[in-house]
Amino acid sequence: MDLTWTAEQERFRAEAREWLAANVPGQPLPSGDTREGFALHLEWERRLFDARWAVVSWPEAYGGREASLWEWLVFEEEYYRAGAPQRVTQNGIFLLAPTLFEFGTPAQQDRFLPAMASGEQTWCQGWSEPDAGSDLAAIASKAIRDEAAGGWRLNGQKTWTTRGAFCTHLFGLFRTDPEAQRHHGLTYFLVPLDSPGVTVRGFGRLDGDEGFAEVFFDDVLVPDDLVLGGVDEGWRVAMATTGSERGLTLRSPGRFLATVRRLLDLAREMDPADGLAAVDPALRHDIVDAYIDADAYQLQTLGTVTRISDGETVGAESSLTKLFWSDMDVRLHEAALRLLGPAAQLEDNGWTKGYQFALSGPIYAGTNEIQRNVVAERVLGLPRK
Amino acid sequence: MDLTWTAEQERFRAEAREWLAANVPGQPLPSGDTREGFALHLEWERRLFDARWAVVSWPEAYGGREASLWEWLVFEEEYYRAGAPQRVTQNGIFLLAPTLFEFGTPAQQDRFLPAMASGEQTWCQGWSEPDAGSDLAAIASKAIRDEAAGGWRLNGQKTWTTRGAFCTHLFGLFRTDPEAQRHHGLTYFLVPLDSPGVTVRGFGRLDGDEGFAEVFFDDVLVPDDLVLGGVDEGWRVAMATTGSERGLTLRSPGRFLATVRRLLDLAREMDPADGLAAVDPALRHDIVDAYIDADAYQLQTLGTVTRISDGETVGAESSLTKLFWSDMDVRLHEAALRLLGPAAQLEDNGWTKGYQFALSGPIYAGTNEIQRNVVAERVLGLPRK
Amino acid sequence: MRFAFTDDQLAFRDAVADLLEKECPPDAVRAAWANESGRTDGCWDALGEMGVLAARAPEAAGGLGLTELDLVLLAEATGRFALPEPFVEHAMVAAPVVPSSWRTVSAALGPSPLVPCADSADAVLLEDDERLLFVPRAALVLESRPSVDHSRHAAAVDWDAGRAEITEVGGPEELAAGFDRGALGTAAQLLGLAAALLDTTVAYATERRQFGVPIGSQQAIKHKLADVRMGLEFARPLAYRAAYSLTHGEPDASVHVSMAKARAGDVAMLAARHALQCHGAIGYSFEYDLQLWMKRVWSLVVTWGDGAWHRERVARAIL
Amino acid sequence: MRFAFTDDQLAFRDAVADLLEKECPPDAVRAAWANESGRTDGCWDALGEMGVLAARAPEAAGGLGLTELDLVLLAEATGRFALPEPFVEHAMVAAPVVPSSWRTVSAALGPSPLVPCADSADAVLLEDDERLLFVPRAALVLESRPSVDHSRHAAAVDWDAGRAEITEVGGPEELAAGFDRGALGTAAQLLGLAAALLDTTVAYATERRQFGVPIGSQQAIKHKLADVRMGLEFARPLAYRAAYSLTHGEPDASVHVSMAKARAGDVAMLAARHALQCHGAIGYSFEYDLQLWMKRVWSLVVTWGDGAWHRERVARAIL
Repeated sequence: MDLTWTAEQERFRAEAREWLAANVPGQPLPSGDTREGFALHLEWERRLFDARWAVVSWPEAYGGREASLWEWLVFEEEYYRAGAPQRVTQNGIFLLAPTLFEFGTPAQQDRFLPAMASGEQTWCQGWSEPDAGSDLAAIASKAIRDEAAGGWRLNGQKTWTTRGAFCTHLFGLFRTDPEAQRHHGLTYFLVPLDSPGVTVRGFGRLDGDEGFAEVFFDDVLVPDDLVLGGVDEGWRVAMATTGSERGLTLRSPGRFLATVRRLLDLAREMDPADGLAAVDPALRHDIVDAYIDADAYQLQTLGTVTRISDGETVGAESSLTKLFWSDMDVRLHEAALRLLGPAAQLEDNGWTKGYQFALSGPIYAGTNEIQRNVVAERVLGLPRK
Repeated sequence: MDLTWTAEQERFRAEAREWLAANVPGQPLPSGDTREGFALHLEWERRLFDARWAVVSWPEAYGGREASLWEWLVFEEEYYRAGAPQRVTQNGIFLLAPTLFEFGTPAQQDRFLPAMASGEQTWCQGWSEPDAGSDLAAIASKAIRDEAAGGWRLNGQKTWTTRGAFCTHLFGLFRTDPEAQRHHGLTYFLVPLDSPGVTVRGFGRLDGDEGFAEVFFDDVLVPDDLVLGGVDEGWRVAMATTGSERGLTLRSPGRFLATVRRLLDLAREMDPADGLAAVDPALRHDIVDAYIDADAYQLQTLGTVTRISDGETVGAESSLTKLFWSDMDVRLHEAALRLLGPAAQLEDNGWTKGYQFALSGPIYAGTNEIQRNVVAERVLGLPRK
Repeated sequence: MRFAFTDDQLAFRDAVADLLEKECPPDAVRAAWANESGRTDGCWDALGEMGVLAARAPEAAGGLGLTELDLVLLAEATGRFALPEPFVEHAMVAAPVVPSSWRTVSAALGPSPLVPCADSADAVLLEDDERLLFVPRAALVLESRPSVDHSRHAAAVDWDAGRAEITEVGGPEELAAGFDRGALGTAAQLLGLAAALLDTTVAYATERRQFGVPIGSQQAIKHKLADVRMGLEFARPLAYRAAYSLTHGEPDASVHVSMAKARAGDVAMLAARHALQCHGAIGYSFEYDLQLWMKRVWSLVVTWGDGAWHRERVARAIL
Repeated sequence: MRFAFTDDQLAFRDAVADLLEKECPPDAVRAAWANESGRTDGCWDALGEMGVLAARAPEAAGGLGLTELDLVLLAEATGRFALPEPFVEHAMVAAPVVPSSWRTVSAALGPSPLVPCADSADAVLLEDDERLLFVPRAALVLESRPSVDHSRHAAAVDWDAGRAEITEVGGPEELAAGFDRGALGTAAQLLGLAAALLDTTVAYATERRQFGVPIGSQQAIKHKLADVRMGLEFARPLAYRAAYSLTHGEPDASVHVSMAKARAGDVAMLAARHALQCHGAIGYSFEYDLQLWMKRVWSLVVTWGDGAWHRERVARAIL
């Protein structure tokens, strides 16, 4: 066991910290889940890309630094410590890209990865449908073969598509085999949202920002070269993405370490003058538990990255990670709101918006009820029925 | 709304308090779940009976005072406030008696009620079987008709029978219609445990006391006049008992108010000298919540008794009561153990035994998992499947 | 001993509930989110005509001479419909001490520095040096503090002490009583909000199907909602008892109010949390009404004293 | 950066686990409940022969010169088997500071006044005025304090200060380090106990049928056990990191130990609570082994500092 960073990793950290200190906007950008904010965030993404900080773990050919998972963790920690903007490109970079690297043709990789890294193309996820939420395998949107056109005709509706109203592309699952049930007969498509027949309607999330969208498909032609992985192979291909969504890539420890740092600052600043009570002794241990939570998550991640570096793979255990970070994120924000007392109701107290975002954690990427079933059945081996 | 007691009720309270002050043993009796302790508790029960405090709500003919539910609440509050011994007769008095009053023949009532009140006859409950725990309707013990003998032949096994090794009688459910399934074809029998063919083996509960028993039935003849309610009517008859078991009779608020009083004394006495820390600020609110819990339970009971006095009946809501008192009892003891710190591990700290008993609450009388299903389906109306 | 309301009390509650069902549907709450005042068009007048707003004022002063025992049920009803009006501040806190000629009076006392509906109130009850101050709008200095609940225009207030219109309407005792009425009314609203959140979620979980069955048939959903129902079952009596204690001037009345507010806040937060989780993404949508109720809970749970403040008040009384 | 144990460390752990599986089955624990010492017949000698008891002692002093990183895994294994021996006190606390010639040394330092296995120990490490005292049995004054765990003969101790055998074996630093080793070892045992409780309950819930299905197929059971598994997943790394910090003398080592002990206690209590509830009446039976593990948890969770004590130590460091 060695919990120290190498000199090279420390150099990498120093370089990242220096660049971020010099480039992170002094004023936080408006929410990336609004049209204006999204545009401003893309400018930031472009600066990240130009300095090769957008996709540190990718090959240099695609704008990355071929950074190891360790360096990626270091970068993420520095990124959040610097208070840098949310990554509005994350669904592409963290959810689609791993699948493209694993299943994409060289042509697909060359066509989409660099544009994704630069923010020129932005991707949203087309999984959920009105009747396929926690039950993802109930997907009903169809793709019908069009030999003449050399592709597929998409029909149906996706919804709760994050930032769908602002993105240029969608990756989604559609039923190519009408006979097949549930997980079978699905195919993974890459869809330009400017394709004829696509209609996108943005709608508000809990905090009112237009962060959700409904996407309607009316005979949308998608050529064969936009099928990712094999036809009818969609579920297997998609699960790779879901894995990384649940696993460490979407929620690096740095994010929560930064939240806890803000929580500690809040506790130390508590100022009775501002309508805030001094830290209630009964809340001291809430703060301690928040601190322990984020630290435990960081350590568990270090263990996982060690296993991955040893060539092991992360299976259903990724559900434990998703359960923990999503429940933790809610607890961290609840602790802050309890500290704030009367000010907890204010929109601009620095925590209310984050709390509302944290509340989505136990719902998306597989509800925590589903995740607990997965842990019970596939990690503990309890009987399905 | 009137939250005051009448002068008559106050007189009743004063009389009860005076008698208890004069008669409650100075030294707590040994556990009533041991053979010696049980015998000593029966002596106490006899004193209660002689002073007509054993069954205050019963008719005078059976040794009661025809006390109203209100007076019963007052008595229970005083009983626990006085630190009087546990009622080892409670399964008869609180579980069987209501059923006897409702379904028993005059002959059965005259034969069993006075002897039950005096403690001369002691009753245990024969519900659970090795394969019928939370799934009570899975009862397999059989009763086969014996015309010649004018009765029924019992065969099978009951288990987890509280104080079964010390009691003289058992009331239980047996399958009289071998064809019938689940809740159907069961009959409620009253069985003297000295009947030929009955074998009782006591065994230890969590705290090691011999509070449990297995009861084996080998062709035990039970004459027709020991059938309570109709043949094959057992489930309907038994549910009346289960109702009162879950509802207020088994757990009167006085019990928890007394526990909270002890908890507050503990908090005020905390003595660093004795290896106990002064009350940790982080634990202050645990004590407050314990205090609120017991008070809320008392108030909810007053509301229920008001409804009953108005002629309403308590249905599935009794599951809410069972859930609350059983979870609360665990919380109250956990709060005390947290206060005790290192001393929490001691057997003689005044709380460890109570904690172990409290842990049985969420299990017996229908596990709390079953109770939450009942609340969801029968109180909230959520779909069964 | 009788722990129940009178038929008259329940009938008045039902009448108010019927009015709110008509005048204050979810669309009215949503409209209040968008309009300038953050309030409804017709509800305040309708409640006024019904005598509700002055119900707690003595009959001599043009009120109905009702008590907290009557008002607690009305407050619960206003919570159930998420009524976006300063009902608690005006009808429960101000009515007994302010002439009913004042149309809208808000209030912020004790540990609750933010005034709701401040920008549309004609006057505000405030605390100054253990005294209860009545400050008409003209003398108010408002600093808007946007609440997560847009139908509740909160503001930090100061006042121009020189102004003659400012009158002292009570000393320490009236101040304490006014605060307790506000905390009780808010507790009751939280109970009504929790009940509405529970009912909405039970209905959704019954109709929404995933994996071929209603999600409400899954134990994970059933047990969450059973816990909310249990929380309500044992939080309501605390509020009703606190109303009784205030009405009869019981010495422990303030402690009873704190017990009620702490637990009403707990169950409302639990109801909001489980309601959102059981609804999933649809409940997370701004267009869906659930969020209106959740955000009201978030704002009320820390108004008129949060859980920690009220628990500490109980602790000082019992420890 | 590498957060994993070496193959040697894991192999040593497995060897100890194999030994305990043979020497310390549930019957051995149950026997310890009944016998005079509250300990096993053969385990202590077997562990001694294996070198485990002196593993933490320097090689010069006849030990194996191992570190907390090695010992934490062994302690976890002794917890999994509920080994009724003073392993933590002897092998982790005493071994580095007491000659290995002493057969059984117990200890009670800091906020943990009760000495385990006091009546069978040859000597005890105690705290006096910031110093670490070594007190042989002859100088001990024991007052037995029966623990809920009968295989853990606890006692309050005093000593005859006049006795010459009493030696000071360390100052404030050694005292603090000794306490941290004890808290870490106890945390590791709690993790082992929690894992054993979880495994036992998963097995039971898979085989026990009610309502025609295994009870383990019900979400109410699944989600409880998933929460225990999650608790373990994120409590273990805290203990392993604390072991690393002690081994390398990190400045935050004591805070890391407190984080580990607090969370190990939480997950062990959760595991015990859910294990009992999922077993139902059978788990509540004295004849069933579950209670042996539960009661060990109850005794260890408040030994070497309870959750509140360790959280407060963290609070002082970060706030």
